[in-house]
Amino acid sequence: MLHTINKSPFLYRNLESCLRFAKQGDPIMLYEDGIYAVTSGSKIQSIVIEALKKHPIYAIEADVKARGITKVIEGVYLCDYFCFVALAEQHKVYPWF
Amino acid sequence: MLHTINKSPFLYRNLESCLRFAKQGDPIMLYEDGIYAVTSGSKIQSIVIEALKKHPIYAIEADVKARGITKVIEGVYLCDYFCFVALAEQHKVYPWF
Amino acid sequence: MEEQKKTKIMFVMRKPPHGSIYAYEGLEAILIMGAYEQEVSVVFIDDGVFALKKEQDTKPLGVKEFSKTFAALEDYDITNIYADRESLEIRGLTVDDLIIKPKLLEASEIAKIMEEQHTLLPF
Amino acid sequence: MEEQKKTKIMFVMRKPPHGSIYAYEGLEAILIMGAYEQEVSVVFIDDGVFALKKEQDTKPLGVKEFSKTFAALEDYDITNIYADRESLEIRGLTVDDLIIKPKLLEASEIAKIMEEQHTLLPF
Amino acid sequence: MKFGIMIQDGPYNHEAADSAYNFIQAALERGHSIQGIFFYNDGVINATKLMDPPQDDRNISKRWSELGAKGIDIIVCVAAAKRRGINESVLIPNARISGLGQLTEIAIESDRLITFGSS
Amino acid sequence: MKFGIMIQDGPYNHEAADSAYNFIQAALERGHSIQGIFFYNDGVINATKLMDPPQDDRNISKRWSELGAKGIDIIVCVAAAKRRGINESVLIPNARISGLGQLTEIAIESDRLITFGSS
Repeated sequence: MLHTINKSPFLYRNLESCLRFAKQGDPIMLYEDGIYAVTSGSKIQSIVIEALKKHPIYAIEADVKARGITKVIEGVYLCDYFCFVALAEQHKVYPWF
Repeated sequence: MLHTINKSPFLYRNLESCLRFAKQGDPIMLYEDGIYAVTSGSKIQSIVIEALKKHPIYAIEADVKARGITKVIEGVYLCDYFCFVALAEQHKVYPWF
Repeated sequence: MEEQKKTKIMFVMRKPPHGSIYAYEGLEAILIMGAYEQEVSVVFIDDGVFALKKEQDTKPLGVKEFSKTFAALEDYDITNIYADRESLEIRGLTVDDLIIKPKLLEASEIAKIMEEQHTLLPF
Repeated sequence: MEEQKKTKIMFVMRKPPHGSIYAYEGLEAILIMGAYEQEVSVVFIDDGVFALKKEQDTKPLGVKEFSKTFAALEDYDITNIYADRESLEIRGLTVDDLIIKPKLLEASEIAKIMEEQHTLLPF
Repeated sequence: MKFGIMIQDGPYNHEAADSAYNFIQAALERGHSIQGIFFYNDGVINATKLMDPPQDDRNISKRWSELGAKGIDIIVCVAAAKRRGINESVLIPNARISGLGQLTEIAIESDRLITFGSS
Repeated sequence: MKFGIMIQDGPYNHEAADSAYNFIQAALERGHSIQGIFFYNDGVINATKLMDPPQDDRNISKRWSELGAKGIDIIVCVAAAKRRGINESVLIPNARISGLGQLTEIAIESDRLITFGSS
């Protein structure tokens, strides 16, 4: 299953909920304000680094660039909507609003 | 200053933000989904009990009843909109959406 | 044969009632889909479990009370109703606090059932 | 005498840009109020600090880039611009990451300034 | 006391419009006046007269129109309204569309400006 | 592959309508078809033809209407629309108002139903 997250992890707890339900190996797609999770050096960085051990994590590059986030946690794949669609071809999708 | 909170503390971090900025003695008004913070026996109960040492905490009773929350943390005042208005007469108001 | 053709559709209820309309408009969608003779299931996780809280009295608020409609889902042949055990625990609730008795599951079990669905609808 | 009559209005920016319109429509309100010769101030707390992040490039997203407009607030006589030090720290940011140099304050200092306002506008 | 009200969220989808209404009713009953109600962000959707909720539910736009009929200034932000498809042709009676300057004036002339909204 | 799309949030206030549009464009370019776009909850506000954003900004309702002109079924939930003041008189061209049964059919007939929204 592909899990998608579009809310800031600093104001919402959706990322934590997602991680509680996501199965080992399930990909996670960060988009909209969800991409703030990739900010390197932040207080939630450790959660993301831990999550990367179990899940491939993607972030929509257009959303990352729009927000000026240049220091991205290593191991997160920046990608476009073609990649989002490709993942949705392979997986059911559940959005954690 | 009167701080108001209308979001569930289980999905949002607004209560934490509010408590970081609220001054000793500032009243806090819980309304809408913010009232879920008063649920006795929940995992966030300790945060509310700690907050009660520094702040009077109010919750709109109509919102509490609508949600069927019957076990309310001791020390929280259940009140109506007249009480909300009365507090707003005495204090500036900042809403933590 | 007939069974094979049914589509598995799961409503994932994560929002608490009354503060936003998602629980209510989600329920409206459940009721419609229930009439389509598909394999509809409902799972309550996170604040979604609050939608099943007993003793909701919305009269003072002046909005519709709809928790009892969840109790009627069986009449719509929607019998697969689940709730996340840990979501209840975090909120200081037990199944006795709920107007219906959903099947309590661990997150990993819910994840498995979600994976088996054709469609997941978030509310 | 004239000074006494000015109303203290503070915009409290807590939302990040682009995912929702609050930062943008908040800025539109700041610009209008700036023309009314009141004592307008702006404080960035929580995710609001992201609105000031350097190097925002919204072209690939196809939406308006407005962070640079915050740099123009001085032209509107809005010179009281603050940011919460801890909000930056939590997000791994320093003042060097921002397009302007707001005055960095502790939460307690911000609370004190909020208390002095006539009106607080949340965005 | 003079209260100003800003509403930043639409009707029904979130409770903000209900809370604001309950607050205003209580303020009026306590003898206060309402300097103005300003709809901003998605709040502008409160002001459409095309709203047609189920018979057994509250009609939120009617509530605002009725407050307007009592002489309370109901103002819809023009820029926010244009983005969301609200214009004079669908505006409830007893409300007006105007600019953010009106919010400024409410902020200055009210003793308190209270905001109801969401995120 | 056949994708169905549900949109639960209004235009401009949140990014959901933009993300959905970007996803749909990418899906079409990859050779997929779109079984239908269903507007629910505040999503119905996407379908008003009265939307009039600033000249230099995207027009979100036009995007949907253009997808409708290409033959994609654009459906607005009638019950959700009534609450928010959307009816035939303000509906964008190439869209239709219908019931939740249409969402059911999209859910059944699509290989994937993807939802974009907020909270």
